[in-house]
Amino acid sequence: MNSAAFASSGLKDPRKINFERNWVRRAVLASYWVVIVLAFPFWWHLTSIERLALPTSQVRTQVQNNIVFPITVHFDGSFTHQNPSIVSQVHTLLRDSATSEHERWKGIDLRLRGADDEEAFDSYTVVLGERTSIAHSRQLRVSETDAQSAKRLSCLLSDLIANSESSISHSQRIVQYSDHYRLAFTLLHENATPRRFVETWDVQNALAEFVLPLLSKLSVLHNFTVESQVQYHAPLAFEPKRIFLGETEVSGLTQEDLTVFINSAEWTLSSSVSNDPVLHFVLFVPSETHAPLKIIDGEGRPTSQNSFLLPQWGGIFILNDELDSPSSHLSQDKLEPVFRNFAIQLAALLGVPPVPLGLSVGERPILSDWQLDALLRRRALQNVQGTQDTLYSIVKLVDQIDNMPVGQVVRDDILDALASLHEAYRAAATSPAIALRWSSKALSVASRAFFNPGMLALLYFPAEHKYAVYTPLFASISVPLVVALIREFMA
Amino acid sequence: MDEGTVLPVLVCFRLLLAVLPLPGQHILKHDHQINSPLTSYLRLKEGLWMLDNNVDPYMGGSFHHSPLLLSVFSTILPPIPIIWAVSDAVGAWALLRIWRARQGLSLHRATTSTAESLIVSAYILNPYLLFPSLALSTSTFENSFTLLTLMFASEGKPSSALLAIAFTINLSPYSILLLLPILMLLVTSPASQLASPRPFHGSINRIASLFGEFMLYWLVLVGAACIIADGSWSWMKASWGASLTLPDLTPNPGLWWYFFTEMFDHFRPFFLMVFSVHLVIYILPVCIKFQHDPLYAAFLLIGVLGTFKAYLTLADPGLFLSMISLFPEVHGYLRHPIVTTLLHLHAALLLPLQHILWVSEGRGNANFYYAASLVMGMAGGAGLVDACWAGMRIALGDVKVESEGKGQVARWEVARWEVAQE
Amino acid sequence: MLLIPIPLLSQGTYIDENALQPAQVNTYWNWGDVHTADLHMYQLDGIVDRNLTSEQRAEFFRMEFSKLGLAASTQNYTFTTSKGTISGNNAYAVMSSPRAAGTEAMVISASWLSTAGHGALNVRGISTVLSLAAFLKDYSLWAKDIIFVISDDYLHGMHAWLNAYHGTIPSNLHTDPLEHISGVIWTALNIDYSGHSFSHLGVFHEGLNGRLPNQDLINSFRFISHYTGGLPMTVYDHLEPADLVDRWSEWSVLPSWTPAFIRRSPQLQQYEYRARNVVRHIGYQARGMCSGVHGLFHQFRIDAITIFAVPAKGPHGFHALGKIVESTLRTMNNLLERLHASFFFYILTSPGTFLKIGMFLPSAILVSVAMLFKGLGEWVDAGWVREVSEVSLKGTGSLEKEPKTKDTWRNRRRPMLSVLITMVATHVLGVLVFNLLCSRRFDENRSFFVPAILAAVSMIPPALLPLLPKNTPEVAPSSVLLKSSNLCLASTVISIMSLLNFSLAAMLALTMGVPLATSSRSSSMTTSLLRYAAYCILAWGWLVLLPEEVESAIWNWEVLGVWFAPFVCIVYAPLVMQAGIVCLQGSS
Amino acid sequence: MLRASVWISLAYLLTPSLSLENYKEDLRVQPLRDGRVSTAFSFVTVLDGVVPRNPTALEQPDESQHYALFPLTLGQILREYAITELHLTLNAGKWNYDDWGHPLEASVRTGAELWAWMGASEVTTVDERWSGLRNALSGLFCASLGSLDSRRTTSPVVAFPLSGSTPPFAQHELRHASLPSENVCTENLTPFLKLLPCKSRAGLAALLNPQKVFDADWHGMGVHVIWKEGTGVELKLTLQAVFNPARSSAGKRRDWSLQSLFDRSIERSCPVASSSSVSVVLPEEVNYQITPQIAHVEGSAIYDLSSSSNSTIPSNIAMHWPSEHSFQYPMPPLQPLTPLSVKRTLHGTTQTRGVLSVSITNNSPQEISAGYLEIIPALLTLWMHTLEVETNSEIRSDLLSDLKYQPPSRQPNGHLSPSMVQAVLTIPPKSTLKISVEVNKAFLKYTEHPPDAMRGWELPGAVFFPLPQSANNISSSYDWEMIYTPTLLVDLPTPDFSMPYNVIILSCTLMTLIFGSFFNLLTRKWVVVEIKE
Repeated sequence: MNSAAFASSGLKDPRKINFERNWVRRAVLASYWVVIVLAFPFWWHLTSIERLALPTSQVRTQVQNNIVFPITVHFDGSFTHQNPSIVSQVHTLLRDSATSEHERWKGIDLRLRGADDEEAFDSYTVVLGERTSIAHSRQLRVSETDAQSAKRLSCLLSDLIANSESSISHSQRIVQYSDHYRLAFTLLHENATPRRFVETWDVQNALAEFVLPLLSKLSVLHNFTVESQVQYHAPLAFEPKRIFLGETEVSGLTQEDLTVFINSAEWTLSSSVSNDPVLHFVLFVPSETHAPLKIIDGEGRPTSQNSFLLPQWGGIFILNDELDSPSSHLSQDKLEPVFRNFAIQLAALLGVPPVPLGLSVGERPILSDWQLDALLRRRALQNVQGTQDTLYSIVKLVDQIDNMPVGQVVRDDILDALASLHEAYRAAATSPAIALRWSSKALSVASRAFFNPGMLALLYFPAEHKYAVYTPLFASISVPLVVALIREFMA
Repeated sequence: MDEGTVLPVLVCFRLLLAVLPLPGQHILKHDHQINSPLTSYLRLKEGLWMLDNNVDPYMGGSFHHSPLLLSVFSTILPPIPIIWAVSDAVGAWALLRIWRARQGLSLHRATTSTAESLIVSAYILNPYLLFPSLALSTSTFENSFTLLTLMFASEGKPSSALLAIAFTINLSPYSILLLLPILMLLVTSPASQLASPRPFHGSINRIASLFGEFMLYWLVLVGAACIIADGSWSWMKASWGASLTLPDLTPNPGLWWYFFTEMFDHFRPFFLMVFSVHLVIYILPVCIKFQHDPLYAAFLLIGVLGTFKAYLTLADPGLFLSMISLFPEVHGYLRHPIVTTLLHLHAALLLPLQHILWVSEGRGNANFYYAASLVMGMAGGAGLVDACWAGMRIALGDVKVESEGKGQVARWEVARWEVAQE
Repeated sequence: MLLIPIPLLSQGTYIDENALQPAQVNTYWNWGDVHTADLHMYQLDGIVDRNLTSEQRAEFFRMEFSKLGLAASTQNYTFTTSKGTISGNNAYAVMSSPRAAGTEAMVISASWLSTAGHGALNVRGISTVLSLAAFLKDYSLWAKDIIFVISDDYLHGMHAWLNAYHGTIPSNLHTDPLEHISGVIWTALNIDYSGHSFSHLGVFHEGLNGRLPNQDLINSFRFISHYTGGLPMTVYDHLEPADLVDRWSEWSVLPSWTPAFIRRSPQLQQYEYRARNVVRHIGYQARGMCSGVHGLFHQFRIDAITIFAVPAKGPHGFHALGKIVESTLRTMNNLLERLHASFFFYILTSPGTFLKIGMFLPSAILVSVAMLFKGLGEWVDAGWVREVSEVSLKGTGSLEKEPKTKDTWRNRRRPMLSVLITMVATHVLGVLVFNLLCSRRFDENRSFFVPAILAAVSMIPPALLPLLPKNTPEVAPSSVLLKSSNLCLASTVISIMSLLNFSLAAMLALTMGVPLATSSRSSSMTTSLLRYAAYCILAWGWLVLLPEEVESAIWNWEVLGVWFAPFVCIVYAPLVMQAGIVCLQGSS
Repeated sequence: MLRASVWISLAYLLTPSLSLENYKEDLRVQPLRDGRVSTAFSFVTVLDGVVPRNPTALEQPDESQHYALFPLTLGQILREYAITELHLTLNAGKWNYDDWGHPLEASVRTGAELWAWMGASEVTTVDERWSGLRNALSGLFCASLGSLDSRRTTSPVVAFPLSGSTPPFAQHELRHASLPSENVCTENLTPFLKLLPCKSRAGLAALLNPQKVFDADWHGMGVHVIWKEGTGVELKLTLQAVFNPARSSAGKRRDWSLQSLFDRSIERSCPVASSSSVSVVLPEEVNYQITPQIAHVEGSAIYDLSSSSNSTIPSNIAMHWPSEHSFQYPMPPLQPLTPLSVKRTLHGTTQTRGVLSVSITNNSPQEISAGYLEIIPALLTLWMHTLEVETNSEIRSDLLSDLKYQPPSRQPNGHLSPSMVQAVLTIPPKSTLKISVEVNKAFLKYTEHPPDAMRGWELPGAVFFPLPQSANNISSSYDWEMIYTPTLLVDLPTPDFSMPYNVIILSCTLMTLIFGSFFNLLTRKWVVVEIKE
C-alpha cells in the first residue's frame, strides 16, 4: 500500500523503519549462517567414526608372494667317484617328486651340489659311511649299498628335508603353533586310599633328566613353562570294562574309552589364567578296584602299552605297577619310563618329524638338526600362511562393513605384521630359526589386530537409526533457514 | 499507600523472611525446581566443608560453584540467609536505577511513582525469584550481578559494568551472551528507542577498547580463581565444564536433563555441542535487530537464557519476567499475554506436583515431570516470542483515531500481521 | 460422569507384572494352624474380657512373638493435636528370612479396631496374624523378611509405626525409634476379620490423599482368592447382585414402588452395583481419606490393601483366610522389583473390571476446559464492553479501534492489579480461617466460633470492597476481569487436581463449574446480595451444615496429614468467594 | 641373544623350588542360644619357604611350580598376577551378631567381597593386575566378580591391613571391592571343593552336601591366602553355615547331629591331611548329652579324625537335650553377645534424597573405640557437612575423631570411584551413639540402569573394626572382631526406558518451534495489509 495510506492509517511505513532495512535483515540471516557454518567442523569431529586407511595393496601383494627356504645338499666327492651320474639322477628324482606332490615341497628350493663345487656353509652334506645314519650335524652318512641307488637316496633326502605329511593322524595331533607353552605334569589318583596312593613323586629330577634335553633343543621354536601337581581324587567318567585273563581280573580301556578318558568336569587340570596353550601329561594311578588298568585292542585283548596320546591335548601314562608301601614315594628311576614316554609324546605333539625308516640315529639321540630344520621350516610356513589369511580377512571385513571403526592400534598391528612377514621372507634365506621367530611374531600381531574389540564398537548401528536421531532437529530447523536464504537470493 | 515507602517496606519484609525460621525451608533447599547442581546451597556448604577439611572440592564431581563464591563464603562472610535477602534488595534497587536511567529521570529522586513501586515489587515478590532466594540458591547472586551490570551499563560507568559482567560470567559462564549488548549499551544510551529505531551510532573502536578492558578484568578474576583453587585448573572443568558437558542429570525445569538422560552415548557430545551453539546463535541476530535499543536486546537474551540454558532453575525465567516491568511501552503490543500467563501458571503448578508424583509418591514416572518441563519450555518460548514481537511491533505505531471506518480493519491487521508475509 | 459406572466402558482386569505368578503354589496352611489360630482367639477374647490397657495388650503380643523366637518389640507413641493428645502402643516382630540379605520386607498387619466401625474389635484378624507368624517362620522359602505388626486403635497406631520405621517423624508425634528394623517394604497386607465367619473377602484400596495401590496387587489377590481359596472377592463389602438375588431388594436404592421388571433387570442391577462402588470410591478419594489401615502405607510408596472378611453366616473361616494370605505372601515374595508395571490411576467398578484413567479423566477435564474458554471469553469481552461506553462518549456508533488499544495497554494493568489483590486477599483469608479451625480455642467453644467465622468471612469482603478503586468508565470493570481470572484459576486447579486426585477434581467441577461460570453482576442490589449470600453458603456452608465432617477432616489433617481440609479452606472456598465478590462488585 | 634368553628360561625350569607342603583340616561346631547351630570348616594348606612373586620381575619367565597339595589353578593365578595376599569371601544371609556372637571366621559380609595386597611395579600396574585377578577368580569360582570394577574398588588400608608379613620387595598396595547383590549357590561351591586335595570324597569335606548347606539360615565360603615370614604361603579355605534344627526338625527340637545337619557322614579320612579334627563348643547349661562321649578340654569336645591317629573315625557326632520336649526360645530382654551392636538404616522415602543413620550401642561396661568405614558407591552423594554425631540426644562431635573423607573421583574409564569415609568412634560404656548424614541419590542415564531398575541398588554394609592396640586404648582390652552391617537397598529414580526416540522428537520439536518463530520474527518483513470488507 502506498505512503498515503500509511498517512491515513497512523501506521509508519515498515520499509522506512531502520530494522526493516535490507542490510539489517541480511546481516541477521548471515549471522545465523555464520554460526552454523562455524559449528560444522565440531559436528564432523564429534560424530565421525575413526576409520584409518589400511595398507590394502601391501596386504594383497604380501598375500601373493611366498616364503622360500633355499637348501643346498652337498654330495661328498666319494660319490662322484664311483657313480658320477648319481647326483643328477637324485636331482631329477627329487624334482619329479617336487612337481608331483607340490604341497610337501612348498617353500623349499633344493639345490644339489657335486663334489667339485666348493662346500657352502651350513649346507647339508651326504658322505659315504659304513652304515646309513644321521651324523650329529647336518650330515647324512650313507652305506655303500644305499649309495648305489639314486631312488633310495632321494627317498632319504626327501623324508629328511620335507617329510611327508601323509599320515593324517600325525598332522592332526600336532598342536597349534604358539610362542609359549605350558607343560602341566599331573599325578592323578583315580581314588587315593591309604593302601594305594602316591604321596609325592620326584617330578623335578625326572623332568630335568628326561624332558629337559628335548625342551632345550626345541627352545629355538618355543618357550616352555613347566608345572606339576598331584590330584588324589579324580574319578573316571565311565566304568572300564572288566576282562579276565585266566584267573587274574583286569579292567580294560577300549579305544572309545580312550577318547573320553579325560573327565574335565571332575579333574581340575586346565588353568584359566593365561591364554598360552597347555599340554597336559597325566600319570594316572588307577584305584584299587580298577588296577591294573590295561588298554585293550580291537578284539578285546589287553595290550602291553600303557600310555596313549590325546591329539592336541597331551599324553597319559597309566601306572599299573604295584605300590606296596603305604605312603609311597615315586623315585626318579621309577619315573624313568613314564617321563621318557612323556618326552616322546611331547615331541609328537609339537610335530617333530619322525626319522625316516632304516635310518639309525647317531650319537645325539634327542633330535637331529635335520628334523629340527624341517620342523622349523614347516612351522614357519604355517605361520606365514596363517598370517596371510588373517590379514586378508581383516582387509576384506573392513571393506565390507563400512561403519566399522579402524583405530590406530589396529592399523599399527597390521603394519607391524606386514613388516614382520617381510623380515621372515628375508631371514628365510639365511636361518630358518630367525624366519620362524619373525613369522610367529607376524601371526600373533595379525590375530591381535583381528580380535581387536574396538572394531566391534558400532557394528550394530544402522543408518536409519542415525536419521531417526538427526531429522527431528535438523529437518525442522533447516527449513526456515534455507527458505529465508532462498528468498533473499530471489529478491 | 504511599509510593515512596514501597522499596523499604518490601526490603524489610524480605529481611524478615530471612531471619524468621520458616517451616518448609529444608524442603526448598532440596527442591529441583529452584536449585540446580550449579546453584544449590547444599553443594556450596559441602564445598566449604571440603575446603575446611582440606579435600579438593572440585575432585568429587558434586561441587560446581565458582571458586570466587567459595573464597568469599569461606573467608569474608558466612553463608547466612541475610546475605541472600540483601542481594535481593540490591537487585531490586538496581532494577529501579535501570528504570530511572532508561526513563532519563534523575537517579536520586526521593519520591517514586506507582510504576517504580510495581517494578520493585515485581522483583521482590516474584515467586520465581523469591523461592530460590529463600532456598539460598546462588542463582540469586547471579541475577543481582546481572542487574548490577545492566545498571552500571545504563548509567554509563564502563569500568564497574565490565567488572560486574566479568564477575557474572565467572559465576555462570552463560552470561557471556550478555557481553555484546552490554558493550553496545555502554557506548549508547539506555533510553528507549523502540518506538523510533535508528542505526547504531556508537563507535566500534570504543567497543573494542572496552572489550579489551573486560578481558583484562576477566583474566584477573580467572587468575584469582586459580590461586584460590590452589593453582589447579580442575575447577574450570568442574564449574564451567558442567554447564557444557552436563555431568549431573538432576532434573530441572529446563529441556536438557531428560534429553541427555535418554540420549544414545554415541550422539551425546554432538548434541551437547548443538544445544550450546543454539544458545550462542541468538546473540548476533538480536543485537543487530535491536541495535537501536541494546537494553532490550539484553532483555531478550536473558529471556533466551531463561528458556534454553542447561541447569535451568525458576530463577532464570524469573529474572526475565521481572524485567518485563522495565518496558511498559511495549505491554500494549504483546501478542498473547494471557496465554503466556496461563502457560506459566500451569507450569508453575505442574512442575512441583509432577515432581512429587514421580519422585516421592512413585505413582507417575519420569515422563510426567518431563511433560511439565515441556510446558515450562513452551511458556518461556511464548514469553520470548511475545517480547520480541512487541519490541518490533511498537515501531510501527498505531492507527490514528481519525481514520474512520478503517479502525476495525486496522484492528484486524494488527491481529493478522504475523501471517502478513511476502 | 454418570456414564462411569456403565459396564461397557470398563475393561477386564489383568496382571501385568510377570514375576507375580499368583496362585501357582501349593499352600501348606493346614488345620493344625487353624487350631493355633483358634487358641490365640480364645486368649484374645480373655484379654478383651479383662479389658487390659493398651500397654498390657502390646506386651502380650510381644511375648507371643518372642515365644516364636522372632525379634519382637513394642512401640509407644503420642500424637498431640488441637484436641489433646492421642497415645497408644503397637507390637511388631521381624522375621528375618534365611539366606536373604534383609534388604526387602513384606508386612502383615492387623489393627486392634476393625474397619467395620462401631468399635468392632479385629480379634480374629489379630489371631490370624499371630498364627501366621508361628506358621511362616518354619519355611525357608522366603526371599524377603516378613514383618508382623499389630497396631493399636484403628489408624493412628499404624501411622505412628510407619513414621517411626521410615524415620519421618512429624513434629506432633512423639515416639522412640524402633528397636528392630528390616529392609525396604514393597508390599503390605492388612487383615481385617471382625465377624464370626465370612462368605466373601472384600478389598479396600483407597489411600491417603487419593493415592491408590498398584492394580497388580488387587488383581493377583482376586486371582488367588478365587483359585486358592475358592471364594469370590468383592470390592468393599458390597456383594454383587448375583450373590444376593433374593436380598437385592433391601440393598437396592430403587424405591419399592418401581415396577418389578425394572428392579429385576440385571443391567440395571449391574449398573446400580457399579454405581455404588464408584460413589463409595469417590467418597473416600475426594476427601483424601483412606478406606482402611492399608491406606497409610501408600504415602511411603508401599502398595497395600486391606483384606476384609465380609461378615456372614458362613461358610469360611481361618482355614480359607490363612491359605489365601499365605498364597498372597508367596506371590509378593516372588517380586523382584517394586510393583510398577500395572496401573496406579484407575477406578475399580467391580472386582473384575476397572476404568482406565483415559476413560474417566475427560469428564473432569472437559469442565475445566469449558471454564477456561469462558474465562478467556470474559477476558476478550472486557475490552468490548468498555468499548461501548467509550463510543457512547464520542457519540459515534461504530466500534473504535484506537482508544481501545491505548486503554488496553495502559488500563488493563491497573484493574488487574486490584483484581490480583482481591484474589490474594481471599486466599489469605482462607489461610487465616484454616489456622483458626486448627487452633485449640476453636475446638473448645465451637458453638461460638462457627457462626463468628461465617459472619466474618461473609462480612469482610463487602466491607473492604469500597477500598478498591472505583470503576471509572474508561477502565475495564474489575468485576469482569475478576471473573475471568477467577475462572482461569479455577480451571487450572481442576485440570491439575484431576491427575492427582480425580475424585476431588470431579467434585470441584461439580461444585464450581456452573456457579463460577454464571456469576455475574446484576442491576439490583438485593439480587446481587442474595447471590453473594448463596456463594458464601457454597463456600463456607459446610462449617455449620456438616460439623462432624469438619472435625474428621481436621483430625485427618493433623494426625495423618490429609490435604483435604487445607485445600478446601485455602483453594476451594476462596475461589467461590471470588465469584461471590464478582456479584457484589457489579452491584456496587 | 636368542640363545641367551632360551638358556635363562631353562635355568628357571631347572631351579628346584623345594616346597614342603602341609595340609590341615578342622570343623568347629557351636550350638547357639537361639537353637541354631553354627558350623565352620577350615582347610589350611601351607607351602613352606615359598615367597610370593616379585611384581618387578613380572616380565621374566616365572620359576616353575610343583605342587602336591596346593591347588595349581589357584597357584597359577597368584603367580601370574604376583599377589602377595588375597581374601575372597562369598556369603549369603545376614549374620545376626546379637544372637550368634562373633562368627568363627570374621569376614561375613553379605555377597562377595574381595581384597588383595599387591606389590607395586611399573611392569604392569597394580590396577591392571587387579582387573586380571578379578576376571581369573570369577572364572575359577563362577561368580560375577568381574563386575567389581573401578566403580566399587577402593583401598581402605586401615580396615583391611596385611594379615601376614610384608615381603621385602616393592612396597604394597591394597585393592578392595565388594558386591552385595552376588548370591551364592551351588555353582560356587563345586569349584571351591575342587581346590581341596581330597575334593569332597574323603575327610571332613565329605560332609559338605550342597542341598543341606544351601538350606541353612546362613552360609558362606572364603579363600584366604597370606604369606608369613618363615612359614611361607598359607592357603586357608573356610566354609561356614548356620543351621536351624528347630526349623527343620519335626518336633521343633534343637537336637543336632552331623548326620541330621549334613545328611552325610565321614566314611574315611583324607590320607594327606596331617591333622583333621572336629571340635564341638559345649554350651553353658548342663542338660545336654553329646555322643560319642569324650574327655573334653576347656568347654569343647575335640574328635581326631586324621588317618595317622589310630582312633577309629566316629561315624556321627550328635548332641541332644533329652529333658526338653520342644525348644523354648529364650525370653527377652536378651543381652547381645557382642560388645557392640550396630543398626544402619537409610531413612527417607523419596527417590532423590535420604538420611543414612548408623546407631552403635556399646553393651560393655567400658568405653570402646572402634574404627568406622563406609564405602559408598557414587550413586549416593554424601553431604558430609550434615554429618552429626549424637549420644542420648545431645550432639557430641568429639566422639568422632580423625575423620578421613575421600570423595568419588573420576576414573580414566569415565566411571566414578566410590566415596570412602573413615573415622574413629569413641563409644561411651552402656550407651548408644548415633551418626547421621544426608545423602542425595544420583540420576543415571537410561543406559546405566540395570535390567531390574525398579528394584534399586544394593549399598554395601559399613565396617566396624577394632583399632590396632595403640597407647590410648590399652585399657579396653575387651576383645572383639570386625563387624559388618547388613546391606541396604537404595531405589534410584528411573527414567522411562522406552522413550529415547520420543524424547528426541518432542524436545527437538519444541526447540525448533521456538527457534523457528523467533527466526521468522527477526528475518521476515513487516507489511501492513489492508483488508476491505
